[in-house]
Amino acid sequence: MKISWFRRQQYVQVKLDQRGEQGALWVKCAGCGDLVFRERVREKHGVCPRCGAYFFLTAQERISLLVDEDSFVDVSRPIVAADPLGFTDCRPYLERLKEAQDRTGLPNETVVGRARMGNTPVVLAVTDFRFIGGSMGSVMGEQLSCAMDIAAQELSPFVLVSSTGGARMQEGIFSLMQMVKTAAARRDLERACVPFVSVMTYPTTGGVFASIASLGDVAIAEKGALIGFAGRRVIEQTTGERLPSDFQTEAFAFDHGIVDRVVERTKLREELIRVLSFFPVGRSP
Amino acid sequence: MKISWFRRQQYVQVKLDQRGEQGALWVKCAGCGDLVFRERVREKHGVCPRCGAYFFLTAQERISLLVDEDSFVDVSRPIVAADPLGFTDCRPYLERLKEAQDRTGLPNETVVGRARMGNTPVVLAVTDFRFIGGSMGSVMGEQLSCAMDIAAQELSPFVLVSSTGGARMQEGIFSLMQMVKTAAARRDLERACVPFVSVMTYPTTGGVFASIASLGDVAIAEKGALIGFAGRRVIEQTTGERLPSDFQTEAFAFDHGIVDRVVERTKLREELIRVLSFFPVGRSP
Amino acid sequence: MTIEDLIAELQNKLAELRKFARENGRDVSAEIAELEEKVARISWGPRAWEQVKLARHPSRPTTLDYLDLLMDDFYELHGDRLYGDDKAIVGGLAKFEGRTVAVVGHQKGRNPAENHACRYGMAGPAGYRKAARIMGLGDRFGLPIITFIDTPGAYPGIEAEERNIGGAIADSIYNMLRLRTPVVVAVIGEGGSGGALAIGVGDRVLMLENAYYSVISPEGCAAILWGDRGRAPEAAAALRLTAPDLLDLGVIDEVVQEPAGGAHTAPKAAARNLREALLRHLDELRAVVPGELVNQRRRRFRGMGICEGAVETMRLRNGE
Amino acid sequence: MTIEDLIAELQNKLAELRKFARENGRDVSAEIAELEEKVARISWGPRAWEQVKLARHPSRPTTLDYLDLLMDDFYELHGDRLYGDDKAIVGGLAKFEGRTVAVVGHQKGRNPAENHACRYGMAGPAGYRKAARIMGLGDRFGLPIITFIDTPGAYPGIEAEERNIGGAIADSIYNMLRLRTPVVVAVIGEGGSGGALAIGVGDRVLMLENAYYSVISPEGCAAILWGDRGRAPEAAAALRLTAPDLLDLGVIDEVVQEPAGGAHTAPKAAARNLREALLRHLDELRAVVPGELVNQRRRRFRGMGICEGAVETMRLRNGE
Ligand SMILES: [Zn+2]
Ligand SMILES: [Zn+2]
Repeated sequence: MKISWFRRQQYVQVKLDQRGEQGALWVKCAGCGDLVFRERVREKHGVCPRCGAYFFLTAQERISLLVDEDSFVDVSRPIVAADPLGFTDCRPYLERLKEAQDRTGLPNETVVGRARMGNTPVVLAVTDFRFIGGSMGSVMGEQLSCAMDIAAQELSPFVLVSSTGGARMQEGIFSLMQMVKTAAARRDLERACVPFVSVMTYPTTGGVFASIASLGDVAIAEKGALIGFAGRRVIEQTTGERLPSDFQTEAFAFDHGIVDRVVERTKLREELIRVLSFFPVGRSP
Repeated sequence: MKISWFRRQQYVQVKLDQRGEQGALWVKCAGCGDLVFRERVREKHGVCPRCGAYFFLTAQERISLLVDEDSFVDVSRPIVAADPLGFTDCRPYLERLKEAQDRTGLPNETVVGRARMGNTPVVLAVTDFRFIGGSMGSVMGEQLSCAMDIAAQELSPFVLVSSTGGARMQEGIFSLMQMVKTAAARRDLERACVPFVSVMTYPTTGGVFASIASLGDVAIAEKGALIGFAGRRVIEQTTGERLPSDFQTEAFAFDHGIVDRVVERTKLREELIRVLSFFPVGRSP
Repeated sequence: MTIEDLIAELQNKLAELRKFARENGRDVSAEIAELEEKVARISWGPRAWEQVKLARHPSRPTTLDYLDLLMDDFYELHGDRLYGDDKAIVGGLAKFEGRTVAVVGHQKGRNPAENHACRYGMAGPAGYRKAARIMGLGDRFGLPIITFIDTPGAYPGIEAEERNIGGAIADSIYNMLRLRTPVVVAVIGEGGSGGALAIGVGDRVLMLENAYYSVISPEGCAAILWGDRGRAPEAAAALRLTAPDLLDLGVIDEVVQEPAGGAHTAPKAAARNLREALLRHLDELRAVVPGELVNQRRRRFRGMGICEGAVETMRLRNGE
Repeated sequence: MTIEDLIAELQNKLAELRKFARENGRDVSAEIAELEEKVARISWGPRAWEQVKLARHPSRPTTLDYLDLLMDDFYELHGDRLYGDDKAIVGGLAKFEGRTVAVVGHQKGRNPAENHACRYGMAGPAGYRKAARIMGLGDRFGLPIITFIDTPGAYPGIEAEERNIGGAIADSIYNMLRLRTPVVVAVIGEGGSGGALAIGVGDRVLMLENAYYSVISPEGCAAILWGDRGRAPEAAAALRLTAPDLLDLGVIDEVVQEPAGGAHTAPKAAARNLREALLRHLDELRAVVPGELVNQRRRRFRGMGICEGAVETMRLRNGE
């Protein structure tokens, strides 16, 4: 056990890159089509001040939406994606990684940390969709597993907020195996009797949905979430079926018993504080 | 623990009453409408020699269909139904019981015994539909539970062949409670690592279907079985739905994943011998 | 002739008989006893039937009403993770007297729209599978479990059969026999058949005074045995389905008093009584170690049933 | 231009370059090395792609074929007890070398009618739930479990999503991590994505020589990353999805040889090799106590993944 890593603490290493796509003063809302002032959107945690549509949140924005002020301590392991297959399509994987790191200011797509929510200590893991679609490779598998280990060891509830397109296909079979790896870590969490709340946002799909995100004690869908396993296009092409208009929406997931609750973004923090208040953490039955 | 009961053994107490409904030489087949010679039907284990339709089997006929010759030892407990509610509708319950006993020659609807199937020792329980619809009251609950106790203790597989309309409503709440009682005995069977094969015949419905009959390690439907919880009439009246033609048939149960296999009556014995051959009885994992 | 008329007529006859005996000095005690028993039997019908009607009263507090009144907070969980969310069963985590409990109950709805959405508490497979999931969650975290029974029965429908409602009920019963935490069941309204029992496998079973609990609805029983749904009052009496009956029969542990006129006339008073009873039983059960709880629960239900022995009359209770 | 043409052209260029160097005494070793690497990379494409095509060969033995060849008896079990029976997954009890095992595998069908009924092995929720049920049965009776992987992936359809295919796969994975009996997995044909992995959590993972196992189909990968499904051969090579690749990457334990030309040319020979390997691994696993099996399996998969450390390069295997 590399306990040493668990002890490592440093303040938020998530840096919001102000250049590039994040730089413009105004941003166009996909909901109402209006140009809205970016700063206003940010203040409102990525909710359009005109129409209420949700913008993507960065990992940092998601964290600051959820945790008690200044309570977040990044405990992500100091690892970045390797290129175990030497994968190249039109561009080498390592180049894509570098580009994603530069664009997001993040070393990888997963941020995990200790935090407090309504003064309850939690271990929080967040994935950032901007980083290669928030896809799960060896790094995400390792970060989430270590996060669950910390939660199990410290008897702190584990909260996962997913925003992911699924597997990091550039890591091939290793990407697939993270589905089992995270499930194995979740097993230890269960044995430690520590609660796990899975929050699914836009999008929670593919391999992450078909593994760790579906294994929560409680499953919460953010309003506007996309939740499902297979992609719409694949389904249409394979089956020729016409998809219903609410297909794979959060309402679809709720109606089909896949999630416990649907929550608006602005109420998500209160929701998590509330649900965590019910769990007698660390009590071993 | 009334271990003494478990040791009690006596040869088949099932007597086939030759008078009354069983007396006639000829019997009308519901399948082809022909009058067929009763003795021929009996020889063929209740299969119409003309059209292959199934007649009801008595408990004795069912047993002799399934077990190695002369291997059946009745271990039913020497109990008969009480009338705990003092129940009377158009006729007192006790009168109905007496009539059923006289007509069937059975003390109650359930016969349990030790037997061999293809030389494998088993505990076999059979319900007789002629006896007040093979309905489950305190006696059936007790007989089945004791049968499972014997199976658990002797590490013999348990085979239940159901033919029942459900609850014995004249015993009111006690009848309902047999659903839990039998499930509790089944739990002990599971803990002893003893296999349980549930055979559903025409009909396996109501409270028996919604408890012990659904809790087998393997579920086999006899061809022509009726399998379901609610009665057709109740469903039609409550919902106004038109029932599909195969509703609650054995094919319906198979298609909906409710039973593992559908087996013809004449092949049922071989089927049971075969499935039992797979289980390493009494091995505790 | 209504049952009330019949009773009045019988009582007139009784009075005449007594008068005749007094005036003529004849011993008619046998005839009088017979008539009195008949009156008692028949008049129990309306009383049991009154209870059934009270148990079904449209304003009677539902599971959600009691959760409102009993719990400091109720966090509802939804879905069976398999196909759907059945509104005829509600469940989740709740705070009861400072402790978290897992709760599950049938929900009938509190107005016509809700009634429709909840199918009057007639749950399907998705409901029972959600119930098992929530009880499993409670079990994993060592939370006591409280269930509220209030259903005419499981929903009889094509889809319910397609989704194996029988197996869902059996699995729910089997699941409850495995739970390692205390389980207290409260029958708050209708306790209809297997659909009720599916969430009724408790270490303690309480019943509100005007609730009923029965293997079959009085109407269903009357239709089958009397050939006439209209004889439901007589069936209700014969089934011995009232709370005092069931206490007498040893199937439930306690009758929780309701305010005069029924729980719907003063829901808070009813909830107060229920709270006291739940708390008392949970306190008692907290002292029992998990493994022993499972054994006791199994033995409790193993012991239920009354048979006539060839050699003896057995009253099977508490695991013999 | 086909890949074969491209390779021929590159090899011509290489020959010219070498001739040029020889004749002119110039050092072009850097250029030659670059070209050689390019040829190697590109020609791996067709080789990997050949494997994928072999893995998909319409005559390739299916799970039921292997069960016929390997098992003395196979007793098929059906149904998920929830809603249906998915023919894309078969399973049941079988006799293997004198012992009972529980088996589960994807089934593609052996003729067009079966292919259709089995959806070419693309299983839905009912299939994975049946699989979990059968593995649970094996576990209860201490039976070793053998699974056969042969699917292009889980079925992508509306009904599959309605029935929570994602949750079904997750639950199947989670269930396999809990099994206390030995689990040996054999990838016999296509190992397509999560739909394959759902029954792939074994103590040992074997692969037939011409099977493939991948996070995504080569076509899907090519469509997304190259923007052209036609580039599937290149994607196949890049994904490193062949049995030798995966052995090299440490994700599988053994490559089971196939007869020359592929398993379909001599199914009995393929089955003989598979039998020998299964038997050997099951024998090894029989020595491990149940609790330790669970721990080892958990550690095996906990250790899978390769990252680049800020301080060190970690090759995570066998639980660090
Ligand atoms: Zn907007
Ligand atoms: Zn006929």
